[in-house]
Amino acid sequence: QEEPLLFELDNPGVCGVDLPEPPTAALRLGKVRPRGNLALPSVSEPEVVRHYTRLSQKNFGIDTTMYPLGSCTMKHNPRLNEKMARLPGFSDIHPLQPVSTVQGALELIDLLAHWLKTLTGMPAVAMSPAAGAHGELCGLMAIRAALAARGEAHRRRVLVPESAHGTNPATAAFCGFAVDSIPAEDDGRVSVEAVKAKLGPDVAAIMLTNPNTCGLFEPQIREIADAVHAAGGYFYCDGANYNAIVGRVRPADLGVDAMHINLHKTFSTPHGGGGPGSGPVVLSAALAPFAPLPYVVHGADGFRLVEHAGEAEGSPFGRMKGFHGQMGMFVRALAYMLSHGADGLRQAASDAVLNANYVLASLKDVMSASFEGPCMHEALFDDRFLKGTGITPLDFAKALIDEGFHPMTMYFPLVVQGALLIEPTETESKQTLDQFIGTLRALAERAKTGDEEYFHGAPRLTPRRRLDETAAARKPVLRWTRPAPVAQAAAE
Amino acid sequence: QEEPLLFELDNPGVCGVDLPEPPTAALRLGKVRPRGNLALPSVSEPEVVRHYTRLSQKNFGIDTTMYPLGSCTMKHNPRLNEKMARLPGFSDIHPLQPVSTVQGALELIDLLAHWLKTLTGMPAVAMSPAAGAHGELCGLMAIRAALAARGEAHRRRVLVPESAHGTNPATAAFCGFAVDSIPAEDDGRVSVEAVKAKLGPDVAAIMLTNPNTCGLFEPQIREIADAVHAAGGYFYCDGANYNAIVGRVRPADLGVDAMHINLHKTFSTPHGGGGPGSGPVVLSAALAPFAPLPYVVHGADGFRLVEHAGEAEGSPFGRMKGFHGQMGMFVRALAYMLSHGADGLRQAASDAVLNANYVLASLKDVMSASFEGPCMHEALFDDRFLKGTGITPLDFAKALIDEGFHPMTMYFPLVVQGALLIEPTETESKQTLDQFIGTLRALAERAKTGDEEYFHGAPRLTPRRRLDETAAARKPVLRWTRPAPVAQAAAE
Amino acid sequence: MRYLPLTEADRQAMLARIGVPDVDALFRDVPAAARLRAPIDGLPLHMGELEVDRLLSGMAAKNLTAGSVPSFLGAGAYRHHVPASVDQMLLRGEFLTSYTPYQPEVAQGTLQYLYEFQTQVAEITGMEVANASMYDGATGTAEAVLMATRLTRRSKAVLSGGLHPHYREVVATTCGVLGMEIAAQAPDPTDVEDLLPLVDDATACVVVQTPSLFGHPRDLSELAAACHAKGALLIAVVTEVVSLGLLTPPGEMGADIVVCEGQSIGNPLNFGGPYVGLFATREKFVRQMPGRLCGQTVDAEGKRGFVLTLSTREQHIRREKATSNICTNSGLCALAFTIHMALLGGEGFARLARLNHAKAVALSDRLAAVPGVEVLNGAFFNEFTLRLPRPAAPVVEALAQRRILAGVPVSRLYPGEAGLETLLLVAATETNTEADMDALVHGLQEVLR
Amino acid sequence: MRYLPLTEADRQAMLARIGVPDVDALFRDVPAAARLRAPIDGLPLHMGELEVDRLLSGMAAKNLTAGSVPSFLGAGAYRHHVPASVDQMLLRGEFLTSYTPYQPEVAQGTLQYLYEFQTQVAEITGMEVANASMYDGATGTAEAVLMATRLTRRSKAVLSGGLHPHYREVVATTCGVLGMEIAAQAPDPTDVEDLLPLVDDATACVVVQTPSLFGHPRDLSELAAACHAKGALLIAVVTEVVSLGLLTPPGEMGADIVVCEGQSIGNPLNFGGPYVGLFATREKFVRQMPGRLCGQTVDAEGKRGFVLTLSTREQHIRREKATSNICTNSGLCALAFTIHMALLGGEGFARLARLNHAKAVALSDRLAAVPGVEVLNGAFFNEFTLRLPRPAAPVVEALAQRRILAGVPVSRLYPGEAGLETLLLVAATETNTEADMDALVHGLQEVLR
Repeated sequence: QEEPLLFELDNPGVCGVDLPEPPTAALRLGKVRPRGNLALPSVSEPEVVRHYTRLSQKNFGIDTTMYPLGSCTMKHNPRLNEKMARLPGFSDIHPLQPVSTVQGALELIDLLAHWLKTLTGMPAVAMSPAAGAHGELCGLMAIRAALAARGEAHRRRVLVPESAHGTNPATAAFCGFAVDSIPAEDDGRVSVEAVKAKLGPDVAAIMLTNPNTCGLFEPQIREIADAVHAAGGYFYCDGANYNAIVGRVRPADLGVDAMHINLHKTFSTPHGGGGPGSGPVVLSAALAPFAPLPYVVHGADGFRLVEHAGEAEGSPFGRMKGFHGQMGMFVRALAYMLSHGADGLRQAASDAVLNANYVLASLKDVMSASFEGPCMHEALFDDRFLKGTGITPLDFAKALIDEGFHPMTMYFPLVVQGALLIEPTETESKQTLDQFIGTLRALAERAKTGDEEYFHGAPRLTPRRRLDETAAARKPVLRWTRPAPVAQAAAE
Repeated sequence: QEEPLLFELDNPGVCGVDLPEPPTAALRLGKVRPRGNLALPSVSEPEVVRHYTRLSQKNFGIDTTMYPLGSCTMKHNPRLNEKMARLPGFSDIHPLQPVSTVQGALELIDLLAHWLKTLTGMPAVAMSPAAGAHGELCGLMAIRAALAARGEAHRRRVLVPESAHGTNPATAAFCGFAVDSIPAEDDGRVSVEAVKAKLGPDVAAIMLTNPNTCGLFEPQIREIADAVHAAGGYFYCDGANYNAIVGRVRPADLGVDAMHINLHKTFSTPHGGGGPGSGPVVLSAALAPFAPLPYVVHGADGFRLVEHAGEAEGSPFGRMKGFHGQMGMFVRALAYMLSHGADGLRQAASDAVLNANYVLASLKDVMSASFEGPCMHEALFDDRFLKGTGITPLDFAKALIDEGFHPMTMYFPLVVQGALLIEPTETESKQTLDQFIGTLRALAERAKTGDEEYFHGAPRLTPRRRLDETAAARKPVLRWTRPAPVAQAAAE
Repeated sequence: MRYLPLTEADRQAMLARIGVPDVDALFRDVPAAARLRAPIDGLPLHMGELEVDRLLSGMAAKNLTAGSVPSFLGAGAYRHHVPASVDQMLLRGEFLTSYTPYQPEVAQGTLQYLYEFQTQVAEITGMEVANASMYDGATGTAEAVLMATRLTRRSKAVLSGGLHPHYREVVATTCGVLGMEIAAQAPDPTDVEDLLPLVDDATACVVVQTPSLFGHPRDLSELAAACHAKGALLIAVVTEVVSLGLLTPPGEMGADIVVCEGQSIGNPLNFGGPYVGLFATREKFVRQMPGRLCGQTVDAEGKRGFVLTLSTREQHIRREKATSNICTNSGLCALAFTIHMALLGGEGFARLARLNHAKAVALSDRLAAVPGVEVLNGAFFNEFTLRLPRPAAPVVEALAQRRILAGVPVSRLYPGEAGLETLLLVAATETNTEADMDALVHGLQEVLR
Repeated sequence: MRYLPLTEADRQAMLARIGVPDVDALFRDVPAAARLRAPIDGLPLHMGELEVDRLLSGMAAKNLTAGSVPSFLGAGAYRHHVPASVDQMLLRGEFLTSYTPYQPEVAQGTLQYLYEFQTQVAEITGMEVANASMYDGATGTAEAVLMATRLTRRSKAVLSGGLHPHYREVVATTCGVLGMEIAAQAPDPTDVEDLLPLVDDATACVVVQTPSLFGHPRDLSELAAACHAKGALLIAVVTEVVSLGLLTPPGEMGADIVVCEGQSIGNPLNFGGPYVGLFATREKFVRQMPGRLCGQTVDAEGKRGFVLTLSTREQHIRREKATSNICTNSGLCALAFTIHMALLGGEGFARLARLNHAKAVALSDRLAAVPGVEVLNGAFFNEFTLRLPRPAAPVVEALAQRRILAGVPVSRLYPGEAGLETLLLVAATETNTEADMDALVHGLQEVLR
């Protein structure tokens, strides 16, 4: 059955909630008139529940299948974390309640901060960023503030490798920096020489992803950090791929000055079809004084929130969002961390890397691996194995859908031609990996036999076949509008 | 993707729970040895969640589609009720806590009993039966006890119309009565004459469903009740179809002595793929003294549980199950009742009947309606419209599946040849009913064109096509057993 | 009315198609004298979600939740930790809002989990086959006795004095009406009863609970042999199913039918219901088994699939000749059981059982040291019986006032029975902490002082 | 480790295929000096679910939940009743555990609800188009200012003194680094500010909140005309989205961009996050809009379907030339919003708004009668400002000790500002009962006595 749009279920006169009739009293709205029309559809509760249940069935999720999207860390989302986040003691407290009434909430934030600092070896963490890109912004703002405090506000150039996530250059620009690209080496790494060639008195920072988006650990990272520091710049590490190294390396030991941590990737708060996330940023001693407001401190009489610059010890660069950060995500991430413990987090990272290497080793004879292994938590392939078949990486990835798997990431990182980036995560079993590998091997063989039609036509088993994205962008239809009424039958 | 059996996911060494290692102390098990093997599969939490998520996707439910199973009252199950039942104050209390610590629970049972008694007009209700059939047993046991108290234990015959649910004769037999069938009239009703013809000094009771399983209100019900009473018997009413008349008729006003109420049908506690249900039984003054243990009473110092015959005022016939009844279902049913209120319950019954009549009126020209309308909350058709097509009611119903609807009930009631019993319930919208009607009309037309192959082959879009029930029964395989190990490869 | 999708306009259009002026006309078969003209008096009108939530939450708040205090209640219902994922799976609409899987093509999800459930139940009980669930352990026990009478064509049932009195009463109520002889033994707190002499040629079955109501694990081997020698069946009852993770299962000790209360796995206390009865037996007895059975088969394309089977035992086919009248059972509770058991697996289930036993061992040692308190059990699983120096019920009440749920006084189950009034059943599970035990020990010391 | 499906045997087999002796070998690119040989010190080892539950529940129990006491807090976060079905739908794994819908064939569920969400947001704000959500209202406001600078190529933003100071600070932080001039007005508790004179030829935008922080509904028509006359844009900010059920929407008063905090619909208080920013504008501005957009299209068979569109605005395509760096947004909170709004419909949303207003009217009248208390607002929606006879913060603290959450002292937001310290923001919603209001009135009387 096709599922109509909510608006097509409109049946004026029904309502999915029962609210008491408000007492009739004069409105006190001042000069603002009460609004007139409000064209939202009227739908009963049973229909609403069915509508969203059916919509959900058109999605893949981790709960339904392996979801090996590179760079996205689609791991199991434990329901315990959902239960904890919904405890009224966390979900039903107002951000501006007297702090005496929310000591448990502040304690939780403080404990989560302790875990993040201990795992990364960093002395400080800014908790309020709402997502990874927001964390990047936080890091660059702290760098900007630190540079200004040093009287070096003229440093406006930020080095970003070509292989970086799009958020890196976007954030740097968003923050008023000039972006300068560092080319990738043939082996997928950034070399210290390439970085040094770009360093200069106007360099504010380097933004480096590690493990990088090719799924590789940057072996020269310490040297790069030293070179950047020697040149007076800061080292911002994109922590999107932190899942590979939790408990195995402390970013502090790599010379990192700031790194955001995607709680929704590394620590398994659910992606939810596009968020919410949470992107706390760990900071070095050099950047710590510039951490944004608000933050939690532990005083003699309990926990306290520093919400205003006047109360702060350092020189906070400002406020990044309303209130105090993504509390709901904090609870989930802490539940995840406590469940794993120091041992489990290390094991999870190890298994994530092992799973990726297993995929790489099991496929490199039929698909073209972009780099020699070992990789970290992602296995990167490119489209050389499809050469001459007429089949694109997109075609190949879409064919996975009909086999019941979510596609891998395609065409990213940009430094590899026709990239296919596979991140299995540690929560896939060997049995599932073997099925996935077997499926990919069969598809690769099929591609090589030249069954172009099959791949171009994929997927076939989904509620919708391939969608016309070009048409969507050319003449955007971004909202439903009521169709013009059909003319009354002429017979009348 | 096919979903394997849980046992096929076994990977010894993983575990879906983390439990601390118990301290090693000597076991105190007496003469019983610790058990040896425990061949349950080892599966991690992510795999377990995915397994059950995928299994669920192979089901239809009310949440996913209209589920017009006659006699089953598949109405919307509000999530509010689920939330209420999970309040720790209801879900996390032990049945044998001191009653001083569970006053709210007893208050809830008492309030639900008040609603049931008020709606039915009956003076008493036995709350502990766990389901409809269990309620029937309760009613017949009360009747048995009442007869014994009258010194008429010799009354061993129970009259049951042919159209009754199978539970009626089964229960009567289970309770030691002899079952005597009453034939149905051509108009689908039971006539007072037919009943009178069967009455005699050995008749204990009549079990009558009203509205009956043909979807009709028994117009002579009051006369039948009077005749049975005059003959010294009791009137047990099967309340499975109570949804049609809540708030429009009080069973007490029809002469009923006992009637079970399927909370999971009429009051929307979820069916859950086969239960749990709850089947409280309302009782007339004649039967009330024999109500089973335990029950709640309201004393001077709060609510109290009468759990033992010695404490009871009447002559309870005994205990029907462990503890006090289906508390979790009570909470859900009461939440449903409070949400509807007296006005909403009446409206729900009216809409249920309206919906069924709408279906009947909209299909009777293409499908053969078994009886003239109006019907109550179910529309009954038979297979005359399929005559000569080679298509059975089963084929016809299975074809509905590919159109996204759950089949209606087939071949029940037995008094109609090739019955197709449709119960839309009040929570289906006119829009959905119109789609359903349109689909059935199209199928009926198609059947008449003689497209036998199409119907025999249905369903085609389900995870499984038609299943071989005969083979299953002939050589039952009721559990998984580990397959014999495959012989080691000869090459070794 | 948020649950009702019809508008007045819809209703009028529908009535027009039906050809009646109003809904009342559809109720014309109802005797005029019985027709209600308006909503029933004495009940409130419809309420919004917020109002209902507030009202019911208010009632819930009047109860002392077991999880909020040290709690040691058992006697057939146990507080265990249920993983959060279990309930989330239950709440999936495809499980929650589906019916009994009579249409297997659109119910393979339900059918496959029932098949897996049956396999788990058979495995943990040590039996060959299990059904798809009963209402609870007590009603399952009565069904087992009836099944034994059908199989043996005898009508006497011997009930151990260690059988939970609710079970005993349900057997008596259910089987009594059929004229069976129920030889129920006196309560047996010290595990001294000898059932062997009671097994004779008229005996259909002997029903023994293990661990018994008083906590004593029972070795059934000898009794099973005695039963079989006389042509009787041995029915084993387990009210704490976690015990099967540690104790030799009844099936391995010769039981013919094993009935368990399955609540402990996957299901909250729920003030006594809904729970889930597990019912397992030997393959040769399967056609006399009550309740639903799910079986493996193939579909039209030869693929493995599952269906309800052997329905000729059931009421909807067999009517008055059915093995039972049961129809609705405990599907969703069985799902909770099977998911929790899937998470545990063999290793987790065994560890859970050992953990429960270890907690009980520690608690019993501590309570035995309280002056005036005697532990009656030399052996137990996670529950044992204390003899207090005075009646247990008031002691329990006094402790409840101190927000400690100390256990179940035997007098709650056997009121007025001399010799039992000082007895207290105390259970410990993995949910009990050291602090809980401290609280009980100190509370008991104070109250008994 | 319940979340990890690999066994040691699996690991060995996998390492063998990879051809390395151990996992450490896979980390060979890590500088030797930085390699950790064992789990990090100072953190506990893994815990079971029960232990984690206990630990976190303990922390949760230390907080005074708003729902357990009379609560009147607002100032940008509001406690409303969210129907139970909303959360149950969010918890469906297909929604919860899916990623951003870049693969539309397997994400039509997410895409369709985003399309519906965009339509709802456009409708309630009175705008033509809306995006698929921002982090929250405050970050959305900063993005709106940046968008205005792109559209006007000007760099001055005028911020009303009625704008929530968090929003003001986020704008200052975010736009400050780009060298924008932020003309933030002084707090305006009595609704006297006149922004018209501040709009000049350098002005990119004027940002006005309605109702203002202090509760005053703002008629924007005149200001919008003034902005447009000078080539500036008017950005309207709504922190209590329920107000749009009653008040003329900003779009009808001439706003060019409307940003709302959407938390009130569908989302709990969550101690401040996650929330959901709504962002709507005119169709002609859409290519300068930040954030994701879902658009309608057709599939290969011509069927209607949905995709993310206009991605060339976004960072993953456009990199440093993107309209924003935003990537992850608030998908699940947007889902909560859209489901709750679907349940309400137009009629329910309007009624909810009227109910909120009526509660606030009743409360303001009662509080105005408390000796020494002055209500500053002649007009308001569901929140208003009180002037107390002494500093508000200690009064609020004293009431919190009596388990009443009285409101937000303005000094919490503007500490140390003379003239503001006696002000208290008080909000009423449909969740407040008469008894709640009694408690506040009496509590306040006592504390002020």
